[in-house]
Amino acid sequence: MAEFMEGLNLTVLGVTIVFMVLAILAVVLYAVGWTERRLVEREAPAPAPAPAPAAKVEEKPAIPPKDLAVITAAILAYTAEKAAQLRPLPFRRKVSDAWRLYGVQSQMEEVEDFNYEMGKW
Amino acid sequence: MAEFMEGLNLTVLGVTIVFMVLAILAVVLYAVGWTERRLVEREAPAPAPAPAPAAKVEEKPAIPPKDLAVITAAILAYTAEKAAQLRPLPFRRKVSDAWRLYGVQSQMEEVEDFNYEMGKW
Amino acid sequence: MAEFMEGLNLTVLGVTIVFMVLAILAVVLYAVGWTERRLVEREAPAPAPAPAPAAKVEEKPAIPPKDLAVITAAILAYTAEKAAQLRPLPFRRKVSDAWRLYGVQSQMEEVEDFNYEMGKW
Amino acid sequence: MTGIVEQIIAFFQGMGLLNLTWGNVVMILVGLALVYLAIRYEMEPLLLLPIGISAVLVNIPLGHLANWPIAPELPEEIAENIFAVMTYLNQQYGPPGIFDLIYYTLIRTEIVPLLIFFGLGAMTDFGPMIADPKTALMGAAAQIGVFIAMLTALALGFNLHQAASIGIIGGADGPTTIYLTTKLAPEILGATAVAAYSYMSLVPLIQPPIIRALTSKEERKIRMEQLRPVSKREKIIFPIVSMIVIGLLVPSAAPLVGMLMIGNLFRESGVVERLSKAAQEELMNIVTIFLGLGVGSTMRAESFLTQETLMILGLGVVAFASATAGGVLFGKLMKHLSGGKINPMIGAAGVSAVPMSARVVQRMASEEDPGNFILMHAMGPNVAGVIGTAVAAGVFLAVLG
Amino acid sequence: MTGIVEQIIAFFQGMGLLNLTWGNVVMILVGLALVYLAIRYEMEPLLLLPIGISAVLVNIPLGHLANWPIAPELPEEIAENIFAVMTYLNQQYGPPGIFDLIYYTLIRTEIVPLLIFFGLGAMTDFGPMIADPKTALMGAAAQIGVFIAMLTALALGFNLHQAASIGIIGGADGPTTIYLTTKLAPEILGATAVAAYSYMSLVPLIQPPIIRALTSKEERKIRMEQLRPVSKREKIIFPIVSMIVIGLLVPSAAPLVGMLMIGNLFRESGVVERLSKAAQEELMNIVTIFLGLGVGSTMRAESFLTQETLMILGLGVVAFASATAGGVLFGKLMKHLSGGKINPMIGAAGVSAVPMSARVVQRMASEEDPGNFILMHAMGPNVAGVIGTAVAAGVFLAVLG
Amino acid sequence: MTGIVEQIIAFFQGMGLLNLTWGNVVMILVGLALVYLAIRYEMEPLLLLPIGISAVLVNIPLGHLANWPIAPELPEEIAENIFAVMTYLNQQYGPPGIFDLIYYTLIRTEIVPLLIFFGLGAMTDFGPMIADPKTALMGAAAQIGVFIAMLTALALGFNLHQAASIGIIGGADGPTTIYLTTKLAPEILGATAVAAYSYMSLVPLIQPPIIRALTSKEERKIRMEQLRPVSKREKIIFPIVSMIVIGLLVPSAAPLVGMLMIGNLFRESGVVERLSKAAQEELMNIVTIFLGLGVGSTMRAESFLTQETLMILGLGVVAFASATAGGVLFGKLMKHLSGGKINPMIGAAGVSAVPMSARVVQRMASEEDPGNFILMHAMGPNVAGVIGTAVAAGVFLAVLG
Ligand code: NA
Ligand code: NA
Ligand code: NA
Repeated sequence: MAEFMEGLNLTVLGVTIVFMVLAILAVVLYAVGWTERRLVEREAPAPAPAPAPAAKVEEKPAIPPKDLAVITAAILAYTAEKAAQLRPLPFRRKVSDAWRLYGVQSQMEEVEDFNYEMGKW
Repeated sequence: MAEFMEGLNLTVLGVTIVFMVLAILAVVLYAVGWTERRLVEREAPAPAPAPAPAAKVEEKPAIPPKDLAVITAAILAYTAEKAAQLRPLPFRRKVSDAWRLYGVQSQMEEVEDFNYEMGKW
Repeated sequence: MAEFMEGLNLTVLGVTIVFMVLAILAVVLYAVGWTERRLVEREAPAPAPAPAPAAKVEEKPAIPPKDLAVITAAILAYTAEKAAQLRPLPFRRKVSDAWRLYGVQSQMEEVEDFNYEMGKW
Repeated sequence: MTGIVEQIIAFFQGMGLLNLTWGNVVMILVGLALVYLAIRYEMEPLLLLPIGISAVLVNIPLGHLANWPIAPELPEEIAENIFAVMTYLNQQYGPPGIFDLIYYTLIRTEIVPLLIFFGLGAMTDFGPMIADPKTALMGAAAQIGVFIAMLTALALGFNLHQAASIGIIGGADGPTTIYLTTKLAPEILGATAVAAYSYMSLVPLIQPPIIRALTSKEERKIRMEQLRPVSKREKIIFPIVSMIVIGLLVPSAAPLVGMLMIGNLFRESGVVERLSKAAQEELMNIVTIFLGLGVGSTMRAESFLTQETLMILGLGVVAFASATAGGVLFGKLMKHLSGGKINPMIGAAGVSAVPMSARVVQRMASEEDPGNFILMHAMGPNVAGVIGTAVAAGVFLAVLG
Repeated sequence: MTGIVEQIIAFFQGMGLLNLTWGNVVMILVGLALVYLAIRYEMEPLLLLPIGISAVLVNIPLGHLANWPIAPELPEEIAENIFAVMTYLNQQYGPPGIFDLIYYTLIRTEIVPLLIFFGLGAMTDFGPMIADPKTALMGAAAQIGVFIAMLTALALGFNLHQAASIGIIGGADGPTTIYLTTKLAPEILGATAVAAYSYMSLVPLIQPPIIRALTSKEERKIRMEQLRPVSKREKIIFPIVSMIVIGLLVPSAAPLVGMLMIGNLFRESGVVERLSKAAQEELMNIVTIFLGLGVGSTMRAESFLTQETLMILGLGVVAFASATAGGVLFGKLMKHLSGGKINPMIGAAGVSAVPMSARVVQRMASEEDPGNFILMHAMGPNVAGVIGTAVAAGVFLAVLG
Repeated sequence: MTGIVEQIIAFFQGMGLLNLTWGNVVMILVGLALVYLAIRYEMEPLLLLPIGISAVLVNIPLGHLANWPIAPELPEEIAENIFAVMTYLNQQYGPPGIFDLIYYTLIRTEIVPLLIFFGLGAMTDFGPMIADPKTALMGAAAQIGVFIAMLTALALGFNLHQAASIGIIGGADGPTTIYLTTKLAPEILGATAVAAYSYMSLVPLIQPPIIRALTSKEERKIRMEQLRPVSKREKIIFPIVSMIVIGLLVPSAAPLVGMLMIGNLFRESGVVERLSKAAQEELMNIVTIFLGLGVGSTMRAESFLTQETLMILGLGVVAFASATAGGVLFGKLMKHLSGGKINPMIGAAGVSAVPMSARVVQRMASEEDPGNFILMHAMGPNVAGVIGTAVAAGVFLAVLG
């Protein structure tokens, strides 16, 4: 029972402190925010970073959505095809680091997808 | 000699244990595999994952191999050219983290490929 | 004062050693360089690595600069557009690992760029 | 031929199967259950998978992965001296297994929970709380659940140190729970950690009924104004100011809050990207592995299979539920004070479990009104709740530690 | 002016050149040879390069990189207490150099070999063994080489602890060799580790003549049926079941098998990708660096330059050759039992050295019949051999440890 | 109700604010100043940001992040025994905070500076020095600054150990400075580390006036011949040869030079890319975080806020300036000996601060003659300066250590 009373005291103390600390933090943040807006107002006439976005815009020429779709499709198809077609044969290519790590274990996928019908990787 | 006898005993024990353990493991794996096939059979009528691959197929429009080859070549050429052409001048660009690490060492390649004839990087 | 004298001695010793060590290192490097050039001369008649670069050249078909520019622009545009358009809605996609790490914190950018006017991400 | 007979006897005496207790069997099943939940339902898999599988492993008898007890009887003069403790345990219980080393050198010293807080800081954007600082108070209100759970635990007979560790589960911050429990009541570390992470992943089930019970349909429909943008400068100043303010007021929370804010400063400063990335990825991943393995290794039959563990799991629900209620009720108070501009549901996000509870709130708002977007407003209490729980832990440590 | 004279005397007395022994010179040359093999012939460079270069470095006299002996005389009451041992060594031999710290805190405690097994688990696909469990027996058969090499070592006069450590070289698993040698006979760690890694990279030279001698042309031509597909569920259950089964039967193998299987569970579960990646990459790379440097630092003239080392290197060949023979002969037995459906060569892959010995077998099959593809069938014994060697090490530890 | 009163009293006595000293306030401001410089002017942010923010954190009273003193009074019989020291400090000052653990286990043992040298080796291309070995001598000449600063420090009343640590700041190699100071004078570690990193980032301000004062317009215009290409074989042999030669001549420099060269061998060998990448990235990033936090945590009011610290910061300028002068004057000597073929400015790059001082030299050459490119020639002395400083540190350790 004594311990429960102690717990109650601790609760009073704890809730007070938690609220106090976060309230103080909130007040400090309001102060920081207020100062920031003052600073920004004072700095406002200098639109220095404006040209930078402008430059960025230049890098992005207008492309008709249709062409964009074609290019997108092409790249996706290319990537998909390449992943499927160009899988290197494990026997030809250089032993990878993973294969060599202590000569013990390996990425088994690399040797796993063997096509028994075609006799090929 | 006593130690060699002890070694022989250890061999008998060891070989027995190794075979026993791996045999038990094999039996357990057969049991797991058998259970798995029973489970799969029971789940079979529900072809839930079928639409998912279908969706994937949609993402991959048919592209004639010739176009694909052209696109491939273009992207490869682009990448190669870009790597060659767009190498940034060390003096202009922002000092990288690697350059700054303790102000002590650096990726020397970045400053190494200076063309003395042309006076340019 | 005794300590300062000791420091002077240490200076004499230190400067001597530093110069000596780096001088020896320089001499060794000259010797290594000299040996290397002897070795290269002896190996010179065997132009073994020549076909390798040739093979590489094959991989890089000639593309007219104009086409290259178009492709470059297309890829840049595609990347830029995709980054802008395809941003996944946080609600639909699978919770990422970062979101799940201890259920405590997260990459807040993922939920931050909500457009209040359009009611959309 | 005595040799081979003796060897076979020695070998079979050392066979784990013959030394397996019922406790071990149950613990192995508990571990497997955690693994199943982690894989099948993706319940906090980054923690529950390692915790579960190492619980399985340490309950295999004689496995030499964990030879030392979790809460050993120690001579009083060395009890506080981690180096002397390890030397003593090695003397008493033999060389450390890998899980002993992980537990005693990385978790018991608090290195791992603090490094995780460091990484979390580098992952967290405190922007929503900076934009609307009053939401920080809802992060405070949700801590009421911590204290209610503590009082309930006391009433059920736990001692004060254990009760505080159980209460902190309601903060829904795994590393804080581990940090505090390790300091105050290491004997229940496994139970509190499992409870914290399990309920965190159950937030989408626990919170909605409570929120619905405490709010009206009209309240849930309240739309809030768009948050103001926050400048980079404010985001840089925030971790510095928080660290100093909280450190000066509650120094016992300084390790947790300090590491969190150093990580956040790395993130927001923009000049140490490779360190910020390391804190979020390579260091974080490695530390997470050790945290999971280390915590799981504390789940031994002798200390975990007690009635207390079941009570702790029950108290975890109390903690999460009362934290949610505390947040929502305080949200209603703020609604009244603000003249109805604040949606009280966002108070529920004060329990942390970032960003899940904020998403729960958003989903409930969308259900009532598909055009109501309060996610970012809920992120304010959400991240504030992390700080609030760290402060509560600091208070416990200051008084009890 | 006595100062400068004294300083110069002190300096030259401390010059390594004047303290260089013949032993040091030879060891530096041995280290350089390993570096050369690693770079020129890419022989296991991830281990042999760090091992070689740190062997060079620790044999520079007075360099303060490794001040403590590898197998010191210790007062009996502290010999098993790693913390007391380090305090004692610091008292006796001065502060630790960086290689002493790596060796005593990371290798001697087995942290590094176990973390490597953890990473290996995350890298290994046990699918081929799950698909065809009977191949596991060939992984057992190859362990015969371990015991033959042990008996040969005993006959040559090594004691039982050393002989077991030498035998395990035949398992062709570097981390297992390091784990066992560190526990049983740390004084020969350098020699066994170097032998294990060197011969592993010589598998393509050692195995073919033995396989050819033990099999007929017809046997080498045997084609095998395609393996059945293995479901994700089976792959998830495998590490859990293996860990429990082996842990209960041979608890002394639990650390090795347990860490291996935790890593594998991380890999196959699919829900902790960032931890699995960390285990395979960032953690693995860092640990590999420390393993190489730590093992190399044990190659000191006084303990390495002995006749025993030469004998160990010779015994390594015996171990690899007899393991290959054991696997192939058991393969022939299985061929007969299966009515000719099994190509006996795949037994040779049971020596581990994953995946090199499986590739050797495939290449030999292709030579006889270009359309014969048995690589995946050889991967079964190949990964089973890792488990088999760990079990053998567990038996040694249970009886001798 | 005594309970709550007592608790409140206990809590407020533990409040950091009431225990704040003026020293703490000043140190917090110093820390914030470093953070500001790091973020606003990007002055060595990878180190100065962590150093600054942890200086803030450890000066919050009672925060339990750093409980142990940096340079404690120790019983003589344990002073050299790091394990006994940690046990003793735990007994005397209570359990370690996270910064104590970082400082005593990672920095005091020299693990962190040595691992950073390892990573630096993997990042450095010694090509320019190999192509033109005589530039190594300019890397030696710049070390004169080290000794001049040491003598000045002695004249100002520092003892020999401190003076050597202060002098080494002139070498412009952060890890070397930390390595040496930790061994010789840990009580001034914060000051020397901050001086080293701050002035490194001020190299573009400190060097130009000195170079201009010591060289004529004609000298600055001297063009140099293109460097010969360096083969892969030479680059592989270089780290091996350097390690052996320097290790045999100055064994006390072997840890620094050895780790640097192991890293470089990993890089140049081309066969251990994943280890080389790990050394440069994941390991490097993690170690850098701990270095910054650990060094910053030594900046406590009681030991940092002394007149000595101000003197050290002043001596740092002396060191950098005299090192620059030494390099340039030796460059002039080499110009005369070579018949005017060498641009004396490249001697200034011998102070290290790679690659900043080389870039300063290039910029000054371009100013006089836009077609004059001496950057790669300046890289020779630049990387040689790293070795030179390590050798100078080795001499200090051999005589004083
Ligand atoms: Na919380
Ligand atoms: Na094996
Ligand atoms: Na230098």
